[in-house]
Amino acid sequence: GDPADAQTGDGTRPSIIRFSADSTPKIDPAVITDLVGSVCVENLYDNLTYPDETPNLATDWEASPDGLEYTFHLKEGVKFHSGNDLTASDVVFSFNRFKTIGQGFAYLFDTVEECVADDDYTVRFVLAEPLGSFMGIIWHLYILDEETVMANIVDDGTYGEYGDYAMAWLLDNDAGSGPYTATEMVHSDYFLASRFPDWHMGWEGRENAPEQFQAIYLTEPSTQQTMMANQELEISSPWFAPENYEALDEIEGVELAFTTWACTQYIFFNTQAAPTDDLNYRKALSCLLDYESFLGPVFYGAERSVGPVSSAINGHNDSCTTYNYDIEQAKEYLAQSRYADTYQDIELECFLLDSAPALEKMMLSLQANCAQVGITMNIRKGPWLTYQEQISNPDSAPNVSTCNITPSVNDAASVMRTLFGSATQGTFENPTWVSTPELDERLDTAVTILDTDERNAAAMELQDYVMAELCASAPVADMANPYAYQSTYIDWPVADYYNETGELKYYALGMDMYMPDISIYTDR
Amino acid sequence: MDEKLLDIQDLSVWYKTYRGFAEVVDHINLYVGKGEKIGLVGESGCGKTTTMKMVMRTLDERGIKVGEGSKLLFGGEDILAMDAKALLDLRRRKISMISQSPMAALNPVFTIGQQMMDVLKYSGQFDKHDKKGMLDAARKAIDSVMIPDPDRILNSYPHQLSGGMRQRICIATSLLTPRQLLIADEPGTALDVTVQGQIHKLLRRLVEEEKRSLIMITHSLGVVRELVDRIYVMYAGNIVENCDTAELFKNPLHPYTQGLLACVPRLTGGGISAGIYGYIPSYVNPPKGCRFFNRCPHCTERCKQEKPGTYMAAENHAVSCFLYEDKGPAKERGDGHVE
Amino acid sequence: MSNELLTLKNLKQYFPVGKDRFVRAVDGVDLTINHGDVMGLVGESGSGKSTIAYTVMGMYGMTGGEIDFEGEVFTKETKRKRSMKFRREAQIVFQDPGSSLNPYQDVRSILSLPLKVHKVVPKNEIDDKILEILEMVELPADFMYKSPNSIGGGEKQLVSIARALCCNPKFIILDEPTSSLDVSIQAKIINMLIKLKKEQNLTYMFITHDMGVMRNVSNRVAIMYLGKICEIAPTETFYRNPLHPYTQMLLSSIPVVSEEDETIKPKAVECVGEIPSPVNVPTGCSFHTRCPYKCERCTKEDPVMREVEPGHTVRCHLIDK
Amino acid sequence: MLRYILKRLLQGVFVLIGVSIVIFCLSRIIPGDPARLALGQHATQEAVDNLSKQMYLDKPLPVQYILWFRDVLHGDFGISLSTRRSVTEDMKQLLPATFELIFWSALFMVGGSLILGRAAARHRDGILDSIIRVFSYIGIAVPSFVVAIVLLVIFGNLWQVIPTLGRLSTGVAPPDTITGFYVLDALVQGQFSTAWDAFLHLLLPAFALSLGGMFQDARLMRSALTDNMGKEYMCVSRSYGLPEKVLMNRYLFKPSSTSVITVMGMDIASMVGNAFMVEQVFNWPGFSKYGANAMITKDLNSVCAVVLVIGATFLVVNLIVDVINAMVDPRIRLGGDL
Amino acid sequence: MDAAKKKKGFLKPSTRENFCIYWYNFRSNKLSMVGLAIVVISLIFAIFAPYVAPFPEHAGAYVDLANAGVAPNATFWFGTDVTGRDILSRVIFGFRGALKMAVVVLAISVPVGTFLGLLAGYYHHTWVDTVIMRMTDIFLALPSLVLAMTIASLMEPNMTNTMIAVTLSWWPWYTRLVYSMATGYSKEYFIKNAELVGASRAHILFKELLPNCLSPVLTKMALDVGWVILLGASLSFIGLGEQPPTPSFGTMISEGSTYMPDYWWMTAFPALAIVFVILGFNFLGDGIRDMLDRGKQ
Ligand SMILES: Nc1ncnc2c1ncn2[C@@H]1O[C@H](COP(=O)(O)OP(=O)(O)OP(=O)(O)O)[C@@H](O)[C@H]1O
Ligand SMILES: Nc1ncnc2c1ncn2[C@@H]1O[C@H](COP(=O)(O)OP(=O)(O)OP(=O)(O)O)[C@@H](O)[C@H]1O
Ligand SMILES: [Mg+2]
Ligand SMILES: [Mg+2]
Repeated sequence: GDPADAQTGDGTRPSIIRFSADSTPKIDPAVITDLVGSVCVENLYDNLTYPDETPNLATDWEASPDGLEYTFHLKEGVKFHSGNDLTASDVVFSFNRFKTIGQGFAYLFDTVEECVADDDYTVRFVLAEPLGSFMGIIWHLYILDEETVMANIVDDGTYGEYGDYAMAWLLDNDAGSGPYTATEMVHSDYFLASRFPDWHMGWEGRENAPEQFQAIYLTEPSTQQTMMANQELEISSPWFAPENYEALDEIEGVELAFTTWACTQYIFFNTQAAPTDDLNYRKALSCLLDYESFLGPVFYGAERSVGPVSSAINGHNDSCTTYNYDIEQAKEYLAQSRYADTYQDIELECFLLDSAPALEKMMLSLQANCAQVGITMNIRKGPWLTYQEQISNPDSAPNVSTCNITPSVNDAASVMRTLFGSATQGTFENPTWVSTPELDERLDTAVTILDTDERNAAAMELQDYVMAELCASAPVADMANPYAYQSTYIDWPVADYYNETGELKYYALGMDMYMPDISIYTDR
Repeated sequence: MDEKLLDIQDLSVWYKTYRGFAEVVDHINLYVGKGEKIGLVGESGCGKTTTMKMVMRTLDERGIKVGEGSKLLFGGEDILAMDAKALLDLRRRKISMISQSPMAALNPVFTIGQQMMDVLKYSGQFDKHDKKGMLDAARKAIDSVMIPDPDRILNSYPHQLSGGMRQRICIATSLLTPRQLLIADEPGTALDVTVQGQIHKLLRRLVEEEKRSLIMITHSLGVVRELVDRIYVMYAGNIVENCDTAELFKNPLHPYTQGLLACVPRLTGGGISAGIYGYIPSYVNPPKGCRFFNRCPHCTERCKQEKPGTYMAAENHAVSCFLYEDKGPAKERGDGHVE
Repeated sequence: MSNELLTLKNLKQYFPVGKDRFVRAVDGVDLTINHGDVMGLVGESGSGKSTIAYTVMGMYGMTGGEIDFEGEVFTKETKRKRSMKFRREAQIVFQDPGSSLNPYQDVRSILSLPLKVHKVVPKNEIDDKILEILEMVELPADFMYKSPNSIGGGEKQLVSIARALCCNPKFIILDEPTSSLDVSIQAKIINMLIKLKKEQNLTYMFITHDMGVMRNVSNRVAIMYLGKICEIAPTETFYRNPLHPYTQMLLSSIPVVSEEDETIKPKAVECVGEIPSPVNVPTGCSFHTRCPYKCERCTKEDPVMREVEPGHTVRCHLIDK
Repeated sequence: MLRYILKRLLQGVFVLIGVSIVIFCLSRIIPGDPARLALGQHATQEAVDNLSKQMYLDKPLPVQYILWFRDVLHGDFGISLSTRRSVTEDMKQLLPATFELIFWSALFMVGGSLILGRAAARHRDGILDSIIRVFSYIGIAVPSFVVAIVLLVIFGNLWQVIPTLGRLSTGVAPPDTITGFYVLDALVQGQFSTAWDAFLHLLLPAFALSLGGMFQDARLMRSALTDNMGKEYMCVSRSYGLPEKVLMNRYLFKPSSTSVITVMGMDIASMVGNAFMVEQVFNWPGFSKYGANAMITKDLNSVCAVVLVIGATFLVVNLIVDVINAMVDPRIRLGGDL
Repeated sequence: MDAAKKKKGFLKPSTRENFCIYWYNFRSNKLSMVGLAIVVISLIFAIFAPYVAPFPEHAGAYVDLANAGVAPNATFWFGTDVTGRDILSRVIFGFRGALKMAVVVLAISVPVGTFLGLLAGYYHHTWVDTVIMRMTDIFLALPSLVLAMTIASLMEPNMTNTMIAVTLSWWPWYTRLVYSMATGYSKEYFIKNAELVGASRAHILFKELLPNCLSPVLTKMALDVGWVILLGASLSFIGLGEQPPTPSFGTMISEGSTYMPDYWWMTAFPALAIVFVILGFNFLGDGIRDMLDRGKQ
């Protein structure tokens, strides 16, 4: 079981998609939050519906009118990789496991109280309060084979009779029913998966889908460049700097494709620490950002953000208040601020994640512009953990920080609540410490609205409100995910769409590399 | 007069130092007859070891310069002109030298046995595979220098032996194969008097038994008096006096020799003479004239400016000092010897 | 007798090597040095001469016995402590001139250390005092700013002597002060020492292995072998009539330069063997392994010091016969 | 000899315990809740508490250390916060890769420096000597990560004759694990093409890692050789008429090697550090990369384990060096003046 | 005392004369002169960076995206980085950080290490020796890069902490060096003599022992400047070092290396700068060693 098996003896290309991973992927659906993990899990496991709410394991579903119960009818005859049949009890088991472990995306299911198997092929989710975007989150629940999981638990774990819930085992193996099955996990090196012949969707019409895919742990851009050039890598990382993509684009047979996960780059202000605790001061800072200039050199293929919610998200407000680069305006705001007289003496603390070198350009530019109006800004670079630690407390949180956030739900109201609600206060999604009870109330109400249009209207209103009245963060760019890929021998719908339309298409995390959709031509 | 075995003619040696060339041996003439024992006496640093290492050609050729016209004749053959093969032959069969410092003369990481076997192996006296024969020869050599339990010694490393033992091992090694000339460079200086005496006696026995020639290097006049037939006194790279042993002690002529003799403390008491205080001059810029002038009680202006020749002050007694210019004829190069 | 300056009683100095094994460097030494004496201490290398000196000076905590310096008594209990008076009045000149001067100090600071520590002169007169001392040892005044690296061995030893003279001492231990020097320089140093002794009223303990030097400087001689003293005698008597076989061996092995000297050397004994390791001291008389006269008794019983004539004591069974 | 080794080993163990205390304390006194940091901010409090308990974070520091140390003695370094796997498992898998790399680098370094050093000493002040001197300065001054980048660019982009990335080419199956050293394992199992491929992959990273040390040690070897050439025993041995070759290869080489061996040991040990960067550049799936990652992500258990393993490696290398030295030099082996 | 000097008609040989001898010895080695030149240039760069650099503002917060990634040309001799900053200017400013680091690290670790080494060496075979040397062993049980990395990574990553980390991994080397010398010198007679005379401990440690141990320490220090810079660069390369926008060699190389080989100048010039400094200090260190060795003769 290794890539050699996929290699045909006559010198043609192996039917494999190799893509870059920024860490060894975790393939346990209960713990993943990252891109590579999502890609792998999406290909190894099945969910009730796909993220775009098309049927997968569930053939159809209905919600109770009060929005507190959702019932799903499962497809029959679905086989796990182990050969076991998939039934409602597996769904219940998977849900319980997800909630009990409490990591990964489990927090999205906070208000989902329980999952009940009404019969072998019917499951019902019971909610504590209505959740407008329930159908938007249900795809995060992947279904595991109860029997396989329970056969592989370590007994003295922390979950009582469930031992360790097979968490150790599931790091290297899968218990899913998805199109691919885990073949080999070499930690700190690669993860390899192969086609599952009995996949319930069937392989007809997808004969050219890769036999295998491999997530390779790669960090250095130069390494990937070399590998792309040698055709040892099919899809590059989406995290590089623009210069790298330009270099990659020049390699023969390699082209670029852009997608979006609705990821937005924000500049966050700590609204509790001087001087960013002053609204006008924050507005001034918002005016000191030269938004347009970042789009090419910093955020490759990105668009200027309008409001805190990405334009790819349902419920995005296109006419939200925005701030533009305008030094004079900034000076005016400063003059109105509480720090009109003293702002030149106060040093701004800015935190920059060391993992994304391109962001440094943006912060340096802000630093330079600040200097123009007399504000001194100190940049400190640090790793993710330090950042998390600092923002968890309003006293230690930096005045200015920057981070991109990928919504896990395609719903503006939920996104707004994550960005500004007190529940997430002090996390990387909401490091501004701006939440107030009344804001909370408005957000909470918005998410419970069941009707999509009404919910979106409320969300739009909120978007404008936070921009105009709070200005706790400055959304900079709606990011695009650039990929370099081997265009000569793979057909990738993601790329095709971009090449045809020139537009960014939204994909839920992991969906852009859904392997059954990709075709690879071993003879090209 | 018997045949000259080794005849050093007009030898000059310079060391390359970072200050410049140091002329450590300055045009010296010296010979040893067959079966003769001569002594080379002088204070430390006067060039005795350098001269003798030159004879063995074991000085690093890169670090020295040899004066033009220097000749080292061994049995009529010039050592300086020898090729590598001839040199090996010279070292293996004809001359051997006992080092000054027994502590440093043995390779610290090989056993005595290994080192002796190597010498035997390459001496050409034994068949390469005749381990037993070589071992016996090594044992015999150790026996001959009066060390008990040769087998234990052969398996010991140098640091496990005392200084006296090491010195004896050095002697034994240099006598492993028959040689015509033995150069002993201050054997025993590093050792205690009682041991030193034994070593000297041993040496004398070994030389006399096999009718070898000996060059005894030392800074102790007492030692040469007991051991050798003829003495060369060396000072700062020059040979200043040369005569038979008895003559030297009866009638020392050179002011340096006189001074040296005077300051040897006597067992009979009577105090010690004032000595010759001061130091050997620098070799890099040696004095133009006599190298002893700055310590000499008889120093004149001429001594400072002009090098004294070698004068035959008496029969068989050559001195290199202007005081004796009138006593005997100056000798031309090569004739500075007693003949 | 108030004439005694230094008395050693049954002095012992062992050094541990490994477990339960000792180097018996000094093993029960009794010695008396009177005011104005030059006590010569002779012996082969490793016989414990330096160790006696160092123990007296307090460089080691002694293993046993007693040191009495003008009534001040040092024992095992006093460890390495010495009174300031002792430190001022007893000085030592070391064996190796190369290592006894700090190469990174000039002569001036080397000499001023004892002056400062013992406050011999007021601070502002230190330089004058140094010049005075340099003059005493006949070194030119510009030596003051020379570094030990730039002067010869003999001059270094003179500086060491000068340093010992700084505090106007009564007693100086000279540990082979000339053994690493050429004879021509040795003569100068020894003459200097003799002169200084007269001028300054000093008492010496003169350690050497050169019997010739000993003859010319000391008035009493002690011979050491393996940590023990085997013969003590006034110099005259000693050279005229050496009694201990080892002493005879020592004397006979000296290369001499004149016929007169030759006559002094005892002819009867021949040198054999080497001094045994002080870790494994032979039983009985420690010299029996090399002694030409050894008998049964020697291997079993350790002889004691016996006075044969006034001032001449020997440690040998032969004397009993 | 055995006693000597045991004694050194015992000393080493004590040093290691010291290292473990220092590192453990350092790693636990950093601010913040490691469990929360590891699980992210969306994880439930229960999940965080579970992890804290697993890592003994709820206990006072000395107790934490003792419990941790007890586990370590059982071969359990705890759970890695970033890979979520047992650190011991991670290490088992990654160590061979790094050790293989270091092994070959060491081989290159030792072999290269001995050969070059001897050649330089023999042709003292000649062209080769000058070249080695120049390179030794370059070796000192050019950081290994720069060498690595340069090699990667040359062989990865410009002149693709040697593979640059990973341990094996894609499509080549790793040999069954015996020692974890691919070349060795493949050879033992008769898979010569795999062995060759693995060897080719080793070439560049090993070279990058060994380059500096190689030339420096060559220079050291040269100076040790030339120093000892002037020693009295060389002069004496020469005067016995031993041929130059024997003098050079035997009488000069052995005593000269002791000082060089010690430095070589230190150089090999410091390769463990430099491997951190070289592995990164060549995408070598080794333990140093893992360690660097652990440090940056504050993966406490992994950091402690990595540091301890490096310390142990260091000690073992030093021990081996001492043993070799003792074998070469009887004065160390048998005790005595040096 | 001056009177005494005059009376005798001699003067203390001036330190200048000594200096001349040393200088002569130093000068006779060409490489050490090259080293000295490099060091002087580096120092000039470090101290006068704002005046030497063609675009001093590029060392700070400066963005010129229009000029980003420009290859070396007449205006930007070393090209620009992806933010449009002049590499030459940043390299020149890089000397600042590098030398600052070296100076701070050595200024702390050398005195501390030396003092501990002196103590342990003088009190050889006592508990002082044991405690100090076991501590040293622990710190030396890890390669200095690994130790510094560990310490730096556990603390907040910034320049100060990096310096602390490097210092912590640096002092034991001096302790060990001085220790080995001090144990040797403690046996020498001049130390014994000072003890016997009754000099104070401080005098023996600092006036007698210390000067003897100083010259290897000095040599090592000169060589170590290069090593510290290298270690600092390695740490920055991994991401534990100088904060933006302050330029540092390691960060520049690591950033540049992600754009290899297309933007080679972003890596090449900072790398050459490191090589340049390290080479310079190594030449200088070797020169000082030779000089001191010869001075002794
Ligand atoms: N390799 C060398 N390079 C430069 N100078 C040297 C070298 N070897 C010896 N010398 C110098 O040459 C002079 C003579 O040395 P040599 O060893 O021949 O003296 P020696 O008479 O044997 O002295 P000793 O009695 O101390 O053995 C000394 O001043 C010494 O410093
Ligand atoms: N500090 C020490 N530790 C262990 N053994 C020592 C010590 N000092 C001296 N010894 C041993 O004690 C014995 C006597 O040494 P000491 O130095 O007193 O001899 P010595 O008569 O002065 O010899 P030399 O003539 O060589 O100076 C020697 O065997 C020596 O090895
Ligand atoms: Mg000599
Ligand atoms: Mg002594």
